[in-house]
Amino acid sequence: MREITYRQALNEALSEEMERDQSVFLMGEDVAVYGGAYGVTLNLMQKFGEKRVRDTAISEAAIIGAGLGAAITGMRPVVEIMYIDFMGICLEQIGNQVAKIRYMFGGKTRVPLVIRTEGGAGRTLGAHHSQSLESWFIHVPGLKVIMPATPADAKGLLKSSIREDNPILFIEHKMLYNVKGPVPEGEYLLPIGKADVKRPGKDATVIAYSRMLYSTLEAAKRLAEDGIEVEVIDPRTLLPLDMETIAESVRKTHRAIIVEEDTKTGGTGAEIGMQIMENCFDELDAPVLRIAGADIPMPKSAVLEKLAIPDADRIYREIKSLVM
Amino acid sequence: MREITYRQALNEALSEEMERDQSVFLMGEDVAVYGGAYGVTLNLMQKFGEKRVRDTAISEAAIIGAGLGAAITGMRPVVEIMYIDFMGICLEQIGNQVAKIRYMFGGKTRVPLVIRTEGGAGRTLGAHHSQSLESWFIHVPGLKVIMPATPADAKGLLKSSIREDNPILFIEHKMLYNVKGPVPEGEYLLPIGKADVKRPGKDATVIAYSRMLYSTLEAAKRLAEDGIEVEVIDPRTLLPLDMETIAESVRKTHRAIIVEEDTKTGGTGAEIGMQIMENCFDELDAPVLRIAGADIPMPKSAVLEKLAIPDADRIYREIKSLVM
Amino acid sequence: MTIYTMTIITKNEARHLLKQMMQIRQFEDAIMDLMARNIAEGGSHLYAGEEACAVGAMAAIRKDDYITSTHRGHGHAIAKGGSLPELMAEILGKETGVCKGKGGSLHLADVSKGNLGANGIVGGSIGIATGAGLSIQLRGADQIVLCFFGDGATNTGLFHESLNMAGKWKLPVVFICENNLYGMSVSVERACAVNDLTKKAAPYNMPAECCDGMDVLAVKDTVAKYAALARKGDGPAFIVCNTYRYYGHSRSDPRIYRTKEEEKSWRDRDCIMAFGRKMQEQTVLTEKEVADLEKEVTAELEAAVDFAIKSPDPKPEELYRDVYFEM
Amino acid sequence: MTIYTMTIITKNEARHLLKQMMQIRQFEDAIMDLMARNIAEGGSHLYAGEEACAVGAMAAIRKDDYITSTHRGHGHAIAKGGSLPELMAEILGKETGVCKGKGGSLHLADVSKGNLGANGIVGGSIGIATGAGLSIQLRGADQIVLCFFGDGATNTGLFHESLNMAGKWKLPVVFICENNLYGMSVSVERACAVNDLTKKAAPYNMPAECCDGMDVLAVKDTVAKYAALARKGDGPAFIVCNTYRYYGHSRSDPRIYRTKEEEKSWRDRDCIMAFGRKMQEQTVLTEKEVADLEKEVTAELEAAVDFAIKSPDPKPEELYRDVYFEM
Ligand SMILES: Cc1ncc(C[n+]2csc(CCOP(=O)(O)OP(=O)(O)O)c2C)c(N)n1
Ligand SMILES: Cc1ncc(C[n+]2csc(CCOP(=O)(O)OP(=O)(O)O)c2C)c(N)n1
Ligand SMILES: [Mg+2]
Ligand SMILES: [Mg+2]
Repeated sequence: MREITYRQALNEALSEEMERDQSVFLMGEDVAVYGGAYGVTLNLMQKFGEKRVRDTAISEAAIIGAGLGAAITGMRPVVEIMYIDFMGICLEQIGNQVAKIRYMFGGKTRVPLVIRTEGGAGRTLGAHHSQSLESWFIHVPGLKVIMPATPADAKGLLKSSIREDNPILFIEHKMLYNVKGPVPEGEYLLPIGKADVKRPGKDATVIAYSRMLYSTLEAAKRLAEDGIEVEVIDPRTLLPLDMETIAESVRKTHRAIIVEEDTKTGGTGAEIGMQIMENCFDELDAPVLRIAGADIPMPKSAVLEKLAIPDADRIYREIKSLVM
Repeated sequence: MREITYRQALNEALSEEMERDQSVFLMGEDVAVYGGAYGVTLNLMQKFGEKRVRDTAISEAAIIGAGLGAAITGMRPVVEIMYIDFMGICLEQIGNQVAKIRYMFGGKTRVPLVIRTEGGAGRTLGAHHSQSLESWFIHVPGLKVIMPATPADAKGLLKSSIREDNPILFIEHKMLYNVKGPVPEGEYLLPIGKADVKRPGKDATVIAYSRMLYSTLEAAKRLAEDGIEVEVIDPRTLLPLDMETIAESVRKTHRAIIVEEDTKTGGTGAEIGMQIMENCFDELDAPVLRIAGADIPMPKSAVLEKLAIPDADRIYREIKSLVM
Repeated sequence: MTIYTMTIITKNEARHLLKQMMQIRQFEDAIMDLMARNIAEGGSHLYAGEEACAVGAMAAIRKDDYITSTHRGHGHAIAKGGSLPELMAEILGKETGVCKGKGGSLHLADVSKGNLGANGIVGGSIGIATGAGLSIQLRGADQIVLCFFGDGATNTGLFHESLNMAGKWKLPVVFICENNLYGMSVSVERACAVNDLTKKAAPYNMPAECCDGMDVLAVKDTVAKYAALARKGDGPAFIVCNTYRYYGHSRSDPRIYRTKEEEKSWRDRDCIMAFGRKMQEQTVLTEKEVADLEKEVTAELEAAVDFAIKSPDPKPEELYRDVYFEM
Repeated sequence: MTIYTMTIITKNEARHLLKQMMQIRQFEDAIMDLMARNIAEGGSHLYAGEEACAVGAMAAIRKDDYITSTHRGHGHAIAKGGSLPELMAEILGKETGVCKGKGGSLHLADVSKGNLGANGIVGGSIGIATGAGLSIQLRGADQIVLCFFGDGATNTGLFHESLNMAGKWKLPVVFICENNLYGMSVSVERACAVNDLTKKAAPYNMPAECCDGMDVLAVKDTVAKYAALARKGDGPAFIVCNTYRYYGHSRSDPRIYRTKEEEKSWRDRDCIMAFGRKMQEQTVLTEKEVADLEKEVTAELEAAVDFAIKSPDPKPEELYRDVYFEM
C-alpha cells in the first residue's frame, strides 16, 4: 500500500469530503492562505476557493460559535483551533453550546460540526503550546473525542467525523504530522468509537493513543525481546470509549497499563483505568498502571520536556517491572 | 457552638480577612451593590467601600486576568465567577496564566489569588446553571481546588485560601448556602489539602464532597440501621488530594465508594478511584464504586434533574448492594 | 408619553402587534403567578416591559429568517411564532414543552420556527447568530438573522469577536441590543466605559442606530431598514433598543439598584398601553377591539397554563435520550 | 524615509536608544543564527524591525513601572532592562535563564524588573496588565503599566473585556498595539472589520492615537504623553504603533502572504538606520560613535550567546520545583 504522512492523510480527507459535499467548509486561523500552522490545509483554498476555506481573525470563541451556528442551519463546518492550549478561550462555546444544544432543544437539531485541533509536547514550545487537554473534553457529554495516531486512522476517522451528525473534537498531534504510514487509496472510512488492536499480545494490555502509541509500540518491541508480549490497543476514540475491546483484552492478559501524554492527575488515564477496574476487577492481577505526563506546566527546556512525558524507555521499564 | 449558615460563614471569612489585610479586595459580577447572586458578599461593600468590593461588567476572562495581574503586583484579590458553568469563558486565563505563571517564570512570583465560584444542580436551572466541573480543574497543575460542604469548612478553608500564596479555585454549592452548622467564633483556619472523616465506620469507605456529603451522611445513617457502618470522608480539597487519609480508611474497610455530583465520565471520581486502586489494590475486596451524575447535559425538568444526580436513596441502595 | 409619528398601518397589523405584546405580557404575568404558587420552579427572567422590542423586530422579518435569543427569551420565542402552550409547558419542564422539558426558560428554542434558541450564557448566542449568517451567505440564501442580546452582553468578549467577524465578512445579521439599563444589578453606567452603546459597534464597520424600544413601530421600522440592507448583501447592523424590564432580574431580586421613580417613569410609557391608545387615536382599532383582544389573549393564556400544568413530566427514559443523534 | 521633527535629545539618551535597538536587533539575529545551527529549538517570534516600539515606549516610563509583553517579546524584555545573557540563556532553556529555562522565548518575564511577562496566548496578557493597573490604583501608587500586543490581539475577546474595564475604572494602563500589518499570515485588512485600529478603542472612553512605530522618538513622545496622563489619574489610552516585522512569523513561515516590495519598503525605513543617521545629521552622535556602539553591542551579544550556550541545562530535580509556592 502507498505510504503517506499523517498530514497528507488529513489533507486528503478534507479534500475528498469537500469535493463530495458542498456543505462542508473550513474555517480557522491561518488555514487558508498559509495552509494551516502545521500545513494540514495546504492548497485547499487554491482548490476550493476562499469562500469554502476561510481565514479568521484570532477569535477562538467566535470560530466555535459561528461553526455551531452554521452547523445547525444547513452546513457541515470543519473548524480549526490552532493549538489545544487555546481551548480554554472557547470551552464555554464547546461545552455549553456545541455539546448541549441538541439535548437542550429536545432533540430538535443536529450538530454536524468537526472541531480540529492539535496538541502535545515535543517541540520545546513551553507551557502554552504543549498541552494534552483531552480529558477536559471526555467530561463533556454530547461531544465525541477522537485522537488518531496513524495516517490511516487519521484519514478514515476524519472522513467519518465530517459525515457524522454529532459534534466531534478531533485532536491531532504536532509530532505526528510528518509520520508516514500506509493509507488505502480512495474512499476510506473508519467507525467512530472503535478501538484498534495495534499489536497482539498475551502478557499485559497496554492502552495508548496519539503520539504515545509509537513510544508504546517501540517499548513493546523491546519487551518482546525480553519475552514479554504485550497487547497494544489504541482506543482512537476517547469518547465514547470502546471498553469492550479493552476489557476483552484485559480479561485475557490480566494486566493493564495506560500510557498517556497528558498530566496524570485528572487525566484520561484515570477514566480508562477506572472503567477497567469496573469491568475487570476480578480478572486483574495487579492495579492498572498509569504511565503519564508529570503534573507540571510544560517547561521550555528540552531536557525537562523530555522528562515530563513518557518515552519508550520509561514505558519499557515500568511495564517490565509491573509484569515481572 | 453557635450555628450559622454556609452563606454567613463565607461572608464572615471574607469580612474578617478584609479587616485583617488591606490588600484583600473583592471583584466580580453583582458582588457589590447586589451582594452576590447568592448573597455571599452581602453588606461587604457597605462595610469596606466600593473600592474594595467591586462590581464588574460581564467579562469573566478579564475578571480572572485582572485578578492575576493584581495578585502578582501586591494585592490579594478574591474574585467571583457567578456560576462554574461560565468557567469555559475564562479557563484559558485560569489554566494557562493563573496556574502556570509561577512555574513559567522560574518561581519568581507568587499568585495569592482566590477564585470563588459555585456549582451544582438542584434548582431546575437547566444545562447552563447546574454543572459540576471540578474535574477540569484538578487537571490543572499549579492550582489548588477546594470544595467545602459544611459552614465550618467553608469558613476555615476560605480564610486559609485568602492567606495562601498559591491560586485557589474555591467551589461552593448553590444548594448549601442556607445549610446551617456549628462554626467556631472568631479566628478559625483549616489546613488546605486535608480530608476530614465526617463519620467513622468500618464496613466501607465512602468519599463524598460538597452537596453529596449530605446525601451520603443520610444514606450512612440508614445503612447503620441495617447494621452497615460506613466511614464517610470528605476530601474538602480535591487538588491536592489527601490520599493518605483515604487510603488509611480503605485499608481498614476494604471497600471504597465515591459519591460525586458531576457527570461520571472523566469526573473527579475517576481520579480518586484510580488513586485508591494505585494505593490499596491488594486491600480492596471489590472494585471502587462510583455513584455519579448521569452523562448528560442537565435537563430542566425537576423530575429528570432529580434522576440525573445521586440522592440518598440511590446512595443507600448502591452501597448496600456493594457491601452485602 | 412617546410622540408617535403617523404611520400607515392596517387593522390586521395593528391587531397582530398588539396581540403579540399582550401575549408576552400575560405570559410573563402568568409565570409570576405560577412562581408565587410554587408551580414554576427555577429561574425565569421575565420580558415584561420590553415587549415592543421582540414584537417590533419580528414584524420586520420573514418566517424563514432566523433569530437567536437570550436568557430573557420568552418574548422572542412568542414573537417568532412559538406556540403558547408548548412554551408554557417548557417553562414548567413538561414533556409537551417545545424542548420536551429539557430546556426550560433559559433554553427556549424552536429551530423549525427559525428560533435558534435562548441561552443561559450571557452573550452565548452571538457567535451562533454569526454562524447562521455565514451559513446563509454560503448557501446563497436570502434569509437574515436577528441576534438579540442585552446591554450587559456587549461587555463579553464573544460579542466583540462575533461582530468583528460579521462586519468583516458582511454577514446578514442584525444585532439587536435590548438596552434595559442594567445587567442584573449593574447599570450600563457602572459596567460600560461608554453609555452610548452604539459606540460598541464602531470597530466593526457597520451602521449603528438607537431606537425607542418602547415603541413597537419605531423598532419595526428601524429593524426593517437594516434587515433590508442585510438581505441584499450590504452586511450587518447594530441596533440599540432603549427599554426597561418591569420585574426584577429574577425572582429573588430586591431591585435595590434602581429607584421606584425610575420604574414608574418607564411604566408610564408602557408599550402596550401606548400602542393601544395610539391605534385608537388613529382610529385603526376601537376601544372594544382592544378590550376584546385582551380577553382573547387572556383566554389563550389560561388555556396555555392549563395545558402546561396538566401535561405530564418527561418519562425517566427521556434522561439519556437525545444526548447524541443516533443514526 | 521618515521625516523627523527636530527633537532636543542628549548624547546619552541618543546612545541609550540606539544601543537598545541595536541590542534587540543583534539579539534576534543571533537567534536566527542559533536556529539555523539547531542550537535554539522551539518557536521564537523575532522582533527585528519593530525595535523602535519597545525602545521608544520604555524610554517614556520609569523603572518601577510595569509592562506586559507578547509572544514576540524579546524586544520588550531587553528594553525593560533585562540582562542579555539571562535572556539568551532563557531562549535556550538553560538553568541560568531569567526563568530558569522553564519559560523560554514565549514566556520571558522578570517581575523584579517590572516585566510581567511575555505570553504564549495572543491577547493573554491584556487582562494581567489591567489588573496590574487596578493594583496600582488600589495601592494609591503612581506607577503605570504599558500593555503591549499585536494587531491580531485586538480581535480577541479578552482585549475588549480588558479595555472596557480599564476605561470604566480609569486604570493607569497605556495599551500599545504594535501593528505590524499581520497576525501570522492574516493581514489586518483580512482579519479586522476596520483598518484603522484606533477605532478599536472607541467603545472604551480613552484617547487613541497612531504613531510611526519606526521612529523611536515618535513612539517615545506619544507614549510619554499618555503615560503622564495615566500617571496623574486620567486613565488609560490606546496607542497604535505602525511597524513591521522583518522575518517570518516563525521560522517555518514562507511569507507568501506578503510581497518582497512591501518588505523592502519597510526595511528602507529601518528604525536603527534612520535614527543613527538622524543623530549624525543633528550632530548628536558621530559616525564613529555609532560604529563603536555597534561594536560594543556585538561584543555584548557574543558574550551573551557564549554564556547561554555554555550554561548548563536545568537539573532533573527542577522538573517539579515551583509548581507551587511552598511555605
Ligand atoms: C457569561 C455569563 N455571565 C454571567 C451570567 C449571569 N447573568 C445572567 S443574566 C445577567 C445579566 C445580563 O444582562 P443583560 O445582557 O443586560 O441582559 P438583561 O438581563 O438585562 O436582559 C447575568 C450577569 C450569565 N448567565 N452568563
Ligand atoms: C489565542 C491564540 N490564538 C492563536 C495563537 C497562534 N498565534 C501565535 S502569534 C499569532 C499572530 C499574532 O498576531 P499579532 O497579535 O498581530 O502579533 P504579531 O505576531 O504580529 O506580533 C497567532 C495567530 C495564539 N498563540 N494564541
Ligand atoms: Mg440589561
Ligand atoms: Mg501583527
